[in-house]
Amino acid sequence: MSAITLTDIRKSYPGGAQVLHGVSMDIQHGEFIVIVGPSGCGKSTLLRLLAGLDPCEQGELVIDGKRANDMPPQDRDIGMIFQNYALYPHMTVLENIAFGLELRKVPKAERLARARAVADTLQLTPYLDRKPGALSGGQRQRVAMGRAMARECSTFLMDEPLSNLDNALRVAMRTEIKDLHRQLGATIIYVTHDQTEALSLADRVAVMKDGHLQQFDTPDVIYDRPANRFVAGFLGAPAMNFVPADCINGWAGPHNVDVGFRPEALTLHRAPVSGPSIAARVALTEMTGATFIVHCESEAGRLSAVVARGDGLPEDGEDIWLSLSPSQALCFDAITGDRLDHFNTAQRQAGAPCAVAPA
Amino acid sequence: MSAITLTDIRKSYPGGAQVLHGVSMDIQHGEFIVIVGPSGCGKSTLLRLLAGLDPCEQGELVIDGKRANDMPPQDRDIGMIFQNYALYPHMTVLENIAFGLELRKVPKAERLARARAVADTLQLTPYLDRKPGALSGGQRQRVAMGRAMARECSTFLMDEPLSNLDNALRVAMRTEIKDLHRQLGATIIYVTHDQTEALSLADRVAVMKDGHLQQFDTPDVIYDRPANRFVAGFLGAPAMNFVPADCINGWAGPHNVDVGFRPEALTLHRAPVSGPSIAARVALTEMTGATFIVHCESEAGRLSAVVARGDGLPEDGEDIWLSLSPSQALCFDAITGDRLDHFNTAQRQAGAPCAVAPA
Amino acid sequence: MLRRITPYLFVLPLLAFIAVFTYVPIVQSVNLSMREWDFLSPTKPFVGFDNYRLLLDSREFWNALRVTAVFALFSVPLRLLLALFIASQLLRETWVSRLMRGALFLPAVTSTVAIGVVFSWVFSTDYGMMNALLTGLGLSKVAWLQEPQIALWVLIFVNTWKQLGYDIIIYIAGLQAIGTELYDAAAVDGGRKGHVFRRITVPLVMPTTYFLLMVSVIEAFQVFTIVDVMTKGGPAGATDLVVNMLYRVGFTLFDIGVGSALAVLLFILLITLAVIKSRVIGRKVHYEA
Amino acid sequence: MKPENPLLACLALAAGLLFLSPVLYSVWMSFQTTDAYYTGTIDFTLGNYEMAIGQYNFARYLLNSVIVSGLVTVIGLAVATCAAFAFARYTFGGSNLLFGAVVATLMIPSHITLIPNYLTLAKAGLLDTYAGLVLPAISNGFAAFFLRQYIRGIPRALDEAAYMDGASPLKVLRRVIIPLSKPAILSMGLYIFISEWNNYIWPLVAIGKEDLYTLQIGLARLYRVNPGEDIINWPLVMAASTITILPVIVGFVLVERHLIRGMMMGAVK
Amino acid sequence: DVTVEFWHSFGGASGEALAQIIEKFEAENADIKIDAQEIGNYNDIVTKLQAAIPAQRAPDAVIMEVTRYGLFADRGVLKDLTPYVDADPLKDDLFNFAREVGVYQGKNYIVPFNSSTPVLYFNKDIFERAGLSEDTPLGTYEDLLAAAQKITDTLGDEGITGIAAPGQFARWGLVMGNDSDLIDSVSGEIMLDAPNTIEAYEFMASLVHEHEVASPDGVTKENNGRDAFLAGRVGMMINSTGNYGRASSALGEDVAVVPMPCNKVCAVPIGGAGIGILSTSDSEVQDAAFKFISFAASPESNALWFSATGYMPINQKTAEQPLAIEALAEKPGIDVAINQLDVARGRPRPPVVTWMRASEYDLWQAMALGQREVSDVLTEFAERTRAEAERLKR
Ligand SMILES: Nc1ncnc2c1ncn2[C@@H]1O[C@H](COP(=O)(O)OP(=O)(O)OP(=O)(O)O)[C@@H](O)[C@H]1O
Ligand SMILES: Nc1ncnc2c1ncn2[C@@H]1O[C@H](COP(=O)(O)OP(=O)(O)OP(=O)(O)O)[C@@H](O)[C@H]1O
Ligand SMILES: [Mg+2]
Ligand SMILES: [Mg+2]
Repeated sequence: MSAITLTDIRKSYPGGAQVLHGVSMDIQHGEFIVIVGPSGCGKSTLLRLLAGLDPCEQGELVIDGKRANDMPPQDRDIGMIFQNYALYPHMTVLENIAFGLELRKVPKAERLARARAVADTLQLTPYLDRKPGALSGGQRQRVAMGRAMARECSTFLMDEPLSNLDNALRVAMRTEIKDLHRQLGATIIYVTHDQTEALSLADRVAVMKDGHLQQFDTPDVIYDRPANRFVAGFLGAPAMNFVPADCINGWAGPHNVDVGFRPEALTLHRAPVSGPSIAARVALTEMTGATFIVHCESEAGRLSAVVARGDGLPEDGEDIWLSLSPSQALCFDAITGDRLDHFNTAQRQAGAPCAVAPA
Repeated sequence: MSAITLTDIRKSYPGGAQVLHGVSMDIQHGEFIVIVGPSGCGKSTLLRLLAGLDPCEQGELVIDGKRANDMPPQDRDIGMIFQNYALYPHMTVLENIAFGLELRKVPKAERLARARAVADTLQLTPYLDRKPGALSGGQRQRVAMGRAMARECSTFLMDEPLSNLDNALRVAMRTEIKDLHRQLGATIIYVTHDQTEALSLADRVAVMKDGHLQQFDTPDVIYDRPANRFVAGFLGAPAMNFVPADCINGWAGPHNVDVGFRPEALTLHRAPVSGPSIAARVALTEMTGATFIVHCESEAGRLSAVVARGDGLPEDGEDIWLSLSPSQALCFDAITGDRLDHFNTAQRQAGAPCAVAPA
Repeated sequence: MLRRITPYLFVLPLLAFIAVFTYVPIVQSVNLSMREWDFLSPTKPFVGFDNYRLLLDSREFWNALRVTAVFALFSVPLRLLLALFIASQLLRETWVSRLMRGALFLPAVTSTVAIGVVFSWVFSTDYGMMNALLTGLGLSKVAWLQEPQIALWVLIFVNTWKQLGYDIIIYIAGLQAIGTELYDAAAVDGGRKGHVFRRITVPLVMPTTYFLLMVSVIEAFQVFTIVDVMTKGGPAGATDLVVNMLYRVGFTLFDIGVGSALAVLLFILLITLAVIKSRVIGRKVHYEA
Repeated sequence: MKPENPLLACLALAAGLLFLSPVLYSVWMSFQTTDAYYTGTIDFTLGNYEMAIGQYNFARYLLNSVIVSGLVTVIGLAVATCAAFAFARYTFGGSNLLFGAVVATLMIPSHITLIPNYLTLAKAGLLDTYAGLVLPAISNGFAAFFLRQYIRGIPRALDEAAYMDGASPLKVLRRVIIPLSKPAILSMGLYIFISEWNNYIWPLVAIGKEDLYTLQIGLARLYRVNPGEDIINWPLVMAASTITILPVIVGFVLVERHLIRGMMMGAVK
Repeated sequence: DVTVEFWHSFGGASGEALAQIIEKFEAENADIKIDAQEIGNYNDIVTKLQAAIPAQRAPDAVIMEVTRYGLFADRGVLKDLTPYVDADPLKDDLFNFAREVGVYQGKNYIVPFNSSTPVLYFNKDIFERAGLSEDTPLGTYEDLLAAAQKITDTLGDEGITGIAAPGQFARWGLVMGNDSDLIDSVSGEIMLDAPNTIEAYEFMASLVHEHEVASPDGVTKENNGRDAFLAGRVGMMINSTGNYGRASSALGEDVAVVPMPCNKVCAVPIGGAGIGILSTSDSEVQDAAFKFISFAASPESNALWFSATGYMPINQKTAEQPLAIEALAEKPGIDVAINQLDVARGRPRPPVVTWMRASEYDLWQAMALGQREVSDVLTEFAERTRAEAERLKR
């Protein structure tokens, strides 16, 4: 039995436009689902429907086999970690963690014991008597997590739990969440707008845009076989380059399509090369640590390429040629933006350019 | 003549602890300086001293050859972009941009013309009559920039101008700022806690920690030859790994030091290898797009390695061996954390492990 | 189901009170205003709009309206301007400014009757502090509360003295909410004090001003205690504010019909004022930070 | 806190004293004997206080004021907090209209309802009772309006977190909203208390029994003695007025910090 | 046991005297308790009583000023006491004026308790210092003005003024002395705009605003004028004889009392108040209340009251009481009011008087402070009073 099943969920805010346009998903027990999408696409709204914080009026929501459209949040076995933690500022860390148990009438001794145990796992023991105001961002994040964990529910909803942290802490917390998931075996539904988080954490990723579910699949599939231009462009940093097929010299694939290739798939040359390539001029080179991003202007618009450090870097303003391996290219319908082929990895590795799939 | 010279600047807030502990810097005309450091290290404080918003009581601040410790902000030829934009909410975009000129008594016709021109450059023309409340994050950011640009000052201070934007917009704005710097030829001092921004934008990067300047040099030097463990660990994502030399099998370099190597410098093997290597067990593998991060547990603590996609990935829990090329390793004093050698790139490429420099 | 009615349960007690003690009475007032009654007679004959006609024809009513308008027109801006000025001087968290805030706020929390009594003494012609000061300076006495041209100003003064502290505190709150960053931005942009005050402070503190304007206009129409204690509407009706007249007609002359008619007219006036205010000013106030 | 420019500080202090001089002088006056006051000499006594409390029953008035203001404050806060919570957190059928009705009471002077309320309470037999003083005073939308503004500033996520933790709406109100609105509730409480403490016109009409006089009525009557009675005993009046002012000042000093903070957070959107 | 709730207006020394009377009464009548409450001044009592009617919280007995009980009698609020009075031997002992004062439209509604007339007080010390002899004639308006001017001229620098602005009772007295009235006591005709009334008001107003011999302080607050006199800052004051006790304790030997001036005729209004019984009370309580009324008007009680306050005796036998004899002997001037009784008149008491008296203050202020022409004010006021009287009759 699925943990959560959403069928054609729609949602409009009173007086606002429609936010969700028929979202359907089927989530298994113990899965780690990440929902991504640009700001305002309805991620939080979806989470709030799952939590029962907003009424679910259209479509059907089934939790553990029971219709849950009208179930109040108290009655769902769901813990939630809010985007901004939502810690109770007037309670200590211990009280924050134990509050959910108190509300569920767990006897005092037991709830304190459980809260302490959870705090211990999260290495929060030294801060038990502090109020949230006296904690650092990372510690707060862990309290929020502890509050949900103490309740030992079967499902956790997490709304951009790492968005307020700086990069270092973010990487560390990511690992911790993954560990946690493994320990608890709970279902986790995790919202973010950061594609790195999405790809690294998820069992399956749901990509949303403007209230429509674009694709719902494993990170590999999402990254390698995006359903459309939007998914392809949204995941990956720097973003995928899109070029009309006709702008590529030596292109052997289909015409009248947009060809997409990731910045890592481009190779820089100081002179014209054989095979598919694009002539461009270097606009700007950015060092980002281990790699450089080379931004170029070409007939087909701005392109970016990723170059490893140490390789000879072109000067700004220099004319260069970018070659691309057809096996790493994806073709998209120039009008609808849908990806046009569904050939398998074996074919790609054999070097075939993206071919229009038979209709 | 330098644009700005700071000599042994110290600062304490009344009643608070000391925030800046003697910062000295010398900034050239037209340079793009990025100040990085963890939250609370004094970056904004330093910027406020430069702007004249807080009094500069100890040390000496020289701007364009003139002592400026007590110069009020109005008299410094400095524009500032505040962390949260600080747009005037009751004024339209046009008024916001023109307000600085109004304060400086530029005649109305002229200031409107200038504001329009600036808005045009920033592609803000369609929004001239909107109030900031009706703009998106990116547009606000540009208004803040326009407000500074309209004044055509010789120096700009920018306090985390991109911290509120999402990833896509951030990358786009980064490019725009770089372009802008090139066009105006102004001196820019830019604060951030994002190392990618720091490395990609800066002519020189100043790394701060707890009110001390750790290192002030070009991005390449900062990245390749960090002055100490803090600088090495702060820049680069995922962060550099640090391991006591004695934990590395086959280590030919100095002992009793900490060896640091970036995740990209590690190579994964399924079997023991010759040369410097560390035995580890895979804890977690994260996909981040084009690459994987493999987190491992070893005797020496947690390590992370970056592996390209397509390479055979180890399973979680598998035992592996991480080899590292000594030429990419850095040695740090185990106690002070200072980097111990200053050998040149040629030596490194020749494959010599980091050797203790003669005392 | 329970979820649906929860909010109603929460607002019910307050709404019940408001209905019983504010809205039903307004309806009753309308009814009483068309009757003739003195509390003593067993009947309340219906007289239509006679009471309104009587009021609108009377010198007293127009006098009260005029006096109230003068009171509001001068006391409200005086209060707000003074309060904004003083508040902007007391923004910093120093002990002096905290002490000053306390001193200024004290009258606001002090009994109005006590203030009326004390100021009756302060402005009393023969024994008062004011005149003692004046004669001390070699000037002649002023009949503060007996001179019709002066008495209203004395009341405006006393009322301002009492309410100023409240306005100041609210303004301090509003000013602090503006935050320092906009001032920093203006400083970097080269702003001088006066210009920044006019172009940044005044417009940004508008929501506060609007709030205070609303509160203080209402208050100006409610001033009664000070009048009752200090002048009783005198001399010669010079301080006969509408509410004072209402009390006099209703509870000393017991002309319930006319008193109710006056209440109804006052109600209509205030609602009209409120609507005008929100039309004229309200619009300019709502911008997001 | 910063050290001040001493000159400025002195000036400010002087201005503050001048501002408060009427009150200060009246307190000083309350310690003078009547004879000394009228003859312009100086002679201190506590007799005026004794007289006010003993002969003029101000102790009783004080008690009445405390009871009435206390009840109005407690009940008013309870009722207003509940309503404020609902208006801040729910959208329900008619919520805008109802909230409008609440806000409109801000614009309706209580004097307009004076006569009908008097008649209503007379009919209910509640004149000359504490209830008659307390009940109409609770019909005030200001507290609900003020608290709603404040509660709206409390992140909604906190309530939602509590719901997720299993709380009922009443629990959320009690365990989350009320503790977090403490400064606003406290300052509103003081505000209500002071307003009621100073309430004058209503007790003036609603109370006939001397037993139930509040301080304000007692003071006003002491000041407006009968024609054909003693001359105004200013020191006595000032002693009574000091008794009237004092508890409020003490209360103010106690909650000053909360008050100023609360006002600041709540009043302006 | 019955309890009689009794509203009155006496505080201070008068209050104590009343308390003594009540104490004695309760000692004599163990089964009756008098719950006496000091409500405020006469105006306050009228107000409170009127407000109390719809609330059904009126007392059982109440002190009512002699011109303002008509409204309540008219509306049936007060019980007709005629049967009680007729059955009580007391009625033969009362002075004529005292019997008449409680009668409205042929029925007896109140029995007087404290009666007074206005008298003219002056401060001998101030007179002496101003160069006026104690025998300065004070019989006419001119006399008053001359004396007041003399005082103001000579002692003005010390902050001393000639005369206190007349209060409403004094104003009524001065109008009567000018051979007019506010409302004719017999016909009930409104005489506010009679030429003699206007003349009287013109004179009174001129004291304040033209000649400036009276401080305007007393215009807006009648007590201020009296207080200033008691404090020795005013030379003369016209006020109720009920102030006698207070005046002599404040000024001692310096106070002198003389009859009211007789500008055109000699006539003074009778003021004071009597006790009425509410028609809503139980008859048992009403009986007890009348017992108290009767006791309060007895020679013993009346003598105690007279000597303590200076209010006139109402009982012909009062003068024989030892307390009264003592007072008459030792307190010079306390008899002035009694001696004026020949020219004293009860005033009319139709319902409109209540309204008229409540409205007159404001107009007096307008005239005394020079806001409006006296004749205009009074003409208009007379009109409105007539209209109001019409309305009240309905
Ligand atoms: N209470 C509301 N009333 C009306 N519209 C709303 C409300 N809450 C959200 N919306 C709108 O619904 C859309 C989806 O909002 P939602 O919060 O789900 O976005 P999101 O995907 O979580 O975005 P973000 O990444 O910025 O958090 C937005 O366009 C938003 O403006
Ligand atoms: N007004 C102040 N009074 C007292 N201490 C202050 C004040 N402003 C800042 N500080 C302290 O000074 C230190 C440096 O603050 P600063 O704002 O310069 O940090 P920052 O490097 O800009 O951090 P962030 O990246 O979080 O913006 C912090 O520890 C902060 O707590
Ligand atoms: Mg969201
Ligand atoms: Mg900062």
